[in-house]
Amino acid sequence: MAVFEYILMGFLVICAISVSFSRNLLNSILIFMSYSLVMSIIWILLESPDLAITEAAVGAGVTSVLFFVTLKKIHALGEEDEETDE
Amino acid sequence: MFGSNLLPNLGEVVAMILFGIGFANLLLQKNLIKKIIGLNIMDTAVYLFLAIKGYIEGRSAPIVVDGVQEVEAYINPIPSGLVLTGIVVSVSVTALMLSLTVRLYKRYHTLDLDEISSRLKKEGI
Amino acid sequence: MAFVQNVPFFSIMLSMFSGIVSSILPGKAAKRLNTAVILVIGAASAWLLSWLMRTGGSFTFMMGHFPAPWGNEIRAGALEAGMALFFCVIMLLSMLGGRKKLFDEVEVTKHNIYYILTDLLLSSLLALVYTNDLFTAYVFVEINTIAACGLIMIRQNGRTIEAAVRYMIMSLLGSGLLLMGICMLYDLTGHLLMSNIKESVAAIMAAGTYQIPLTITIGLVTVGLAIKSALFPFHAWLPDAYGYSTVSSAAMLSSLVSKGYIFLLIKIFYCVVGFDIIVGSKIPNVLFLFGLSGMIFGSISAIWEKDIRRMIAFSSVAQIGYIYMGFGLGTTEGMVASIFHILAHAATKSLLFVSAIGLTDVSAGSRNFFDLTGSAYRNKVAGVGFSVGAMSMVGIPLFSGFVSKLLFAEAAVMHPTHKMMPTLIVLAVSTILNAIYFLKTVVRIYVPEKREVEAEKGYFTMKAGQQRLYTITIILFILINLVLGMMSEPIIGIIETGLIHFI
Amino acid sequence: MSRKISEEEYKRQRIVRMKHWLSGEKDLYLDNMEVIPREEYKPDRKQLERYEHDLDEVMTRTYDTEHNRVYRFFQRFYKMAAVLCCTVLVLILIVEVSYLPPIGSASNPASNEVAAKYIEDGLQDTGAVNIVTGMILDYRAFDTFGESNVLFIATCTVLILMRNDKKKGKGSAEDEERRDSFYEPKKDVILQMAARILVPVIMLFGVYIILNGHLSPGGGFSGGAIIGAGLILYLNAFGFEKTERFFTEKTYKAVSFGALLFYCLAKSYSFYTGAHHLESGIPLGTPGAIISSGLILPLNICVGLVVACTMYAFFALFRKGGF
Repeated sequence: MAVFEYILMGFLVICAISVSFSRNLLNSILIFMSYSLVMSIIWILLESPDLAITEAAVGAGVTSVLFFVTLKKIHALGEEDEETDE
Repeated sequence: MFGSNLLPNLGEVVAMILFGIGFANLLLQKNLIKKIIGLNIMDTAVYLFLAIKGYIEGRSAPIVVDGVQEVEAYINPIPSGLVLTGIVVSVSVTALMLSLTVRLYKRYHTLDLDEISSRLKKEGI
Repeated sequence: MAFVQNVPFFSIMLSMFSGIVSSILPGKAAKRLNTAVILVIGAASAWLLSWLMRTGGSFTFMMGHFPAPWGNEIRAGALEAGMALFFCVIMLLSMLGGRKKLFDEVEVTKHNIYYILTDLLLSSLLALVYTNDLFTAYVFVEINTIAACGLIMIRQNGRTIEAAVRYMIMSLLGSGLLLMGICMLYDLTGHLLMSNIKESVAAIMAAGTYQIPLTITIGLVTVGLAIKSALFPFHAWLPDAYGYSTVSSAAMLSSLVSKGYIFLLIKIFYCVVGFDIIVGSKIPNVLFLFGLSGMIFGSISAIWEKDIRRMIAFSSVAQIGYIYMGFGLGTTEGMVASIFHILAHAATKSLLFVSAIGLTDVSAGSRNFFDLTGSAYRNKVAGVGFSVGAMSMVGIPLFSGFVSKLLFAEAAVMHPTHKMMPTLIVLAVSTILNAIYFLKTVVRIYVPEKREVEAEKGYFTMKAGQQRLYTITIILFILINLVLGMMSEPIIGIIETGLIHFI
Repeated sequence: MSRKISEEEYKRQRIVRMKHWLSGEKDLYLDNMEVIPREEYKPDRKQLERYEHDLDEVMTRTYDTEHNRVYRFFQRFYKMAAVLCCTVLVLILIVEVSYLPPIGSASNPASNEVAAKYIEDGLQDTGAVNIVTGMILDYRAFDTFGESNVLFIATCTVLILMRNDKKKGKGSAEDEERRDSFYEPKKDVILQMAARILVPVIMLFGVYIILNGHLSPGGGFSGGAIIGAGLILYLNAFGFEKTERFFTEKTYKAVSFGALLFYCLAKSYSFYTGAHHLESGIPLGTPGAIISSGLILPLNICVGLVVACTMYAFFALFRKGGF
């Protein structure tokens, strides 16, 4: 495997560790997004373009958007008061 | 203790370390959203492991070009198929976990699972 | 190819089909469809079972146009067909027994989703039972997990959602380990189909290469499935999930979902790795230890519990400990005892959950142990059902629990090495602990409560005629228990022949 | 008139008493048995109350997390044990990896006759140029069918959690409006301009990937996710009012139901004919053409539709609990 792949893999590990230790939730989600993008590059290097497309669309796209919406919803909920059932 | 293939399998070692980080995040993080990110890291680590397994030096992606159909031309297609299936599963699970998080937050205004359960025990429903 | 051989394929596809169709049906129609589908699949499985018992042996069924190592495949033998039939019966009865409660506890607009979840749960259980392919097993394990999570949190209060989150986290840890194990098995053998993997594993063991990674891989798969089926140290999510979900869900979760995983583990032991290699790898010893500690710990926690449904849930932890202890013995007798205990526990635990809900209903909805005083007089059917279930769990003769305990004891006595004494001692201790908390509850519900107190607390009496469906369900559950307890010979025969065809 | 036994005798029969007992008309045990007198109950009650009080006390003291030293010790212990477990797990896995066959070499056990058959005969068997697509939608179609069911069931569970069913409650209309406007995006010119240019391109790209799933990388799932992402961008830029014109819950239900039903029926047919060694009678077409490879193209479209709808549905449900 090329040196480039090892560099990317090192980047993956750094991303994973910094997700765990970052204090800001938004930052961790952004780091996770870049983790997904790097992962999809690695998959292209590993000759699996199907996976790369899917990971780029899903991991970096839809999943991150879902995380953002959750975060927004949670912050929004912090401002207004709801949920009264049961 | 270690086998003979530790150095050639360095990519897989990275996948295992990622798996461990994800596992630890899922198990130990107090914050639910970080737990979910840990889950995703763990899943992608397994997929990375699989994709590396399918890779064979010097061969190209399994898409038939110019009618060449020799085994020597393409990498192993099975891991790619398995990973495609796996990614769908992890997206579904992520969406489910996130919606559970939103509901819990709506009710308890915290993302800390331990705090929620200790509060529940105090209530003692 | 006989027409009856289509049954496994047909039942999996039919339950999925009904799940998809239910998404556009209103709640009532979905309910009818669900009942009809479970009945049809149960009847078909019974047919398949009788055919397989007549002809003997097992068969494989190609899913697609391509034969074994290339396409998917499902496999059916006597044990699989019997399990499918049993799962259908228990699911039908659990749904019937909890139907009234379901209408109270789940929003009307979400009824049809409940039936979608049960349909897909059934299909995933059937696929787990019949599948002959490890990756298919993984996909259906995930369906099973998500469906179970839906069943827990469909009754929406804080407790159930918290329980669902805990359940999901533990399950996902288990799935991660399981998937890792499957990938490594694929890497070592190059196959995903169970029979092919078995050949390769035998070759690997003969050649002596890759022995260390193979052992670790088996360990990963076993630990993953053990986490998912709530073996003792991983049971933290279980009491809340079983204790606060709606009653049908609790009955199905305890008797079906965890049993599906355990059945898959048995299949992996026999069809993927080979039982001799498993015994040689010392993994059963670990399972044995955890099983024993689960038996004791689950029972002790149940004694401390004063919420009746959480008590039953903790009893589940103990019973799952029994099953894993049977695995841990590492003999065929132990395996037969475990499989019989799967049946006995499923039949009894769903009966207990369904009858407990009858008792709490007439006690103003209170689940507190002390408020249940005299509830067996207020709802006699539920009282009888609970007593039968309790006696079965304790191991009184005539009921199913007795037979499985007898089998466990026999297996322990016939065990060649030093596992006999610990098994017998823990079996005895755990039986006494079971007796303490179950018989205590039975005595409590049969102690008469003063009329004035009942009136003051808003208790009421439920007659058998007012709850006809519930009564029929309880009677059927009791009948199943008696059948398992008194006619155990043919059932054990089916299990033994099924295990022989596994190999 | 012609009774053989008197009514008294009849009532005393066991079966009649059983019937009465079951229907709860007369409580044999309460009415006919000696009941313990009332006085003896009182101390029992008091004891009970004291017991419960003590239990509550114990519970509050136990779960008083701030002052309970044992609890905190246990928590720290648990954390240490968990970290230790994870480290040991990683170590074990690395040890295992070091024994696995080396990566990148062609002589691994994984590249055996199964992979060879997919590569050598895949084009003729399935008609798909992209071997991975041919594999997941034809050779191992059962897995993929299970996978779309995972998506379906996940949407159901998200629906349970997030759907707002209280819309028709009185007095909630105003509240609803407030909440809706709260979640609606503000009119953002930059976003709208960008969306106007990007959304058609994204959509077109998604459709391209779905339709070419059997010819080039990608397929139903990735294309569907891209279309879903495009829909989400459109929604973010222009708000729910615009999307509701063409995408409501009814559309979602119809599309995903139709696609899944077609998938289920088509695959059942193919499994059935396959198992009975019948010809499926679906022409494979010329490899390389758009309309080729039998069922794969329609199935890709189905998967794409389901995935696109699901992704959009997740987003919409998260945003406002509806479509």
